[in-house]
Amino acid sequence: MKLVYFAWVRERIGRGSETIDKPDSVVTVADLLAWLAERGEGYAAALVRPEVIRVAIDHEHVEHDTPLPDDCEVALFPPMTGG
Amino acid sequence: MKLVYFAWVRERIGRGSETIDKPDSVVTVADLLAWLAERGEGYAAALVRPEVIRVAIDHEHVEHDTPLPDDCEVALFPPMTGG
Amino acid sequence: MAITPRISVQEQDFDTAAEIERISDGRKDIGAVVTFSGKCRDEQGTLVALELEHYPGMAEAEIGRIAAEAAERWELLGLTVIHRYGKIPVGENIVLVVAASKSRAASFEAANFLMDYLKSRAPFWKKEHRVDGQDGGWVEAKQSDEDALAVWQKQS
Amino acid sequence: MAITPRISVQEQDFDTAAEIERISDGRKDIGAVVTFSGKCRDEQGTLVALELEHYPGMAEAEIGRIAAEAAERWELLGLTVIHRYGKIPVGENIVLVVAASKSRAASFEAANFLMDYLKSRAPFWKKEHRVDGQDGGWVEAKQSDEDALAVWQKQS
Repeated sequence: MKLVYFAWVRERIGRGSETIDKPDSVVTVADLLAWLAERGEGYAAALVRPEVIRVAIDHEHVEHDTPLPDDCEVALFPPMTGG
Repeated sequence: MKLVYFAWVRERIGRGSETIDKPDSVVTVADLLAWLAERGEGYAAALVRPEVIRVAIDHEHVEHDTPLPDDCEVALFPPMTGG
Repeated sequence: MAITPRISVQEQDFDTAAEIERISDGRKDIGAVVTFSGKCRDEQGTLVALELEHYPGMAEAEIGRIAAEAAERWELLGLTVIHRYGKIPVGENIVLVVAASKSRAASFEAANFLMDYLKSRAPFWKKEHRVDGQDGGWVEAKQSDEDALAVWQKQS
Repeated sequence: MAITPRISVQEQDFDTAAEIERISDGRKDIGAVVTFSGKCRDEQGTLVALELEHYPGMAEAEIGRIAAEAAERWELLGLTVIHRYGKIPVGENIVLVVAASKSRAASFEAANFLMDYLKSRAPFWKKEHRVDGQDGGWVEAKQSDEDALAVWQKQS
């Protein structure tokens, strides 16, 4: 599963993207955020308030209770400030 | 008193402007419209439905019950269709 | 303090890009610019042009009053209104509003307000020139334009 | 049938006049063109530029979805959305929406809707470059932008 990060989520985690082997216990987007937060200081800092993190699966916005497909690109980022 | 006419009011009356001596009996805009309508066929055709005629005194929109100042420019025209 | 709007009533066409430049060039405080261009449109393939008659003097004065009211109601950093008169072929510009402000709501609302007021209060009248050479007559005012005005008047 | 919007996510500046031309040139059915230009604005004389980060691929896709929804909701004759990314100096353009329609309400509402949605749903993030060289940090999302979105969602 490919993960991509933007803005301060990217800065805190310290990289723009990575590929992970998703454990079977991770079913939804919320599970993924909780699992990632345990991976180190940068991840913990990025995901300390998971409720503000916006998530897209394969370029589409999703809610945190969305189940993760097996093979997909998951993007994590702060609320958008374009326009 | 100077009178100016626009659009189909101008076309029906047959002229764009004229100067009149306002009789003392003509006090308001409505009086003026009624008095003008008696001046001939063109005027009668232009003013047959006085309620649709818009009026401006010295370049400002006014209602039909507005008293006419002694010396002014009165404009009569149909509802506007600019923009 | 409310800005001084730029008003022009003119026969020649205008340059929308130049008008946007004129309002925003070199400024750092403008975050939003909204333009509205009203064009001469052919309803059913029957129209060649519109002839716009206007009341010289009052046209400028009335647009000036409407623009000044917009500048009072919204925090604008720039406002331009240009209205053409004369014979305007199908496809050409009739009217332009450019509103600039810090953030988007003021520009959108002011431009919308301006157009609603111009339609029903600015002393211009449209006559149709038809493809078949016949007199197309004067365009009739729409009740919907009066209704649009009433909405703003209720809000004021 | 709804029109196909023109979408561009690009680093270079855009030419508003050229985009208006592209939408309306040679057409006789367009009566109204509304443009919205969003510009990089300096809040307190402290800003040099904004750095716009975006999510390549999703930016185009999301703007495309928003534009398609606008084209469904209003009778548009043309719709263009351009959003820049990269370092954008104060005073320069960030975003452009051009909406063309028969009469004015559709263009105004569609452009307004587009901007509200772009602000809260298009994957772009602004970082400040300050005059004093210090890291200005990421611009925070505004609750007011979310609220603007909620109004449209209630209407749908």
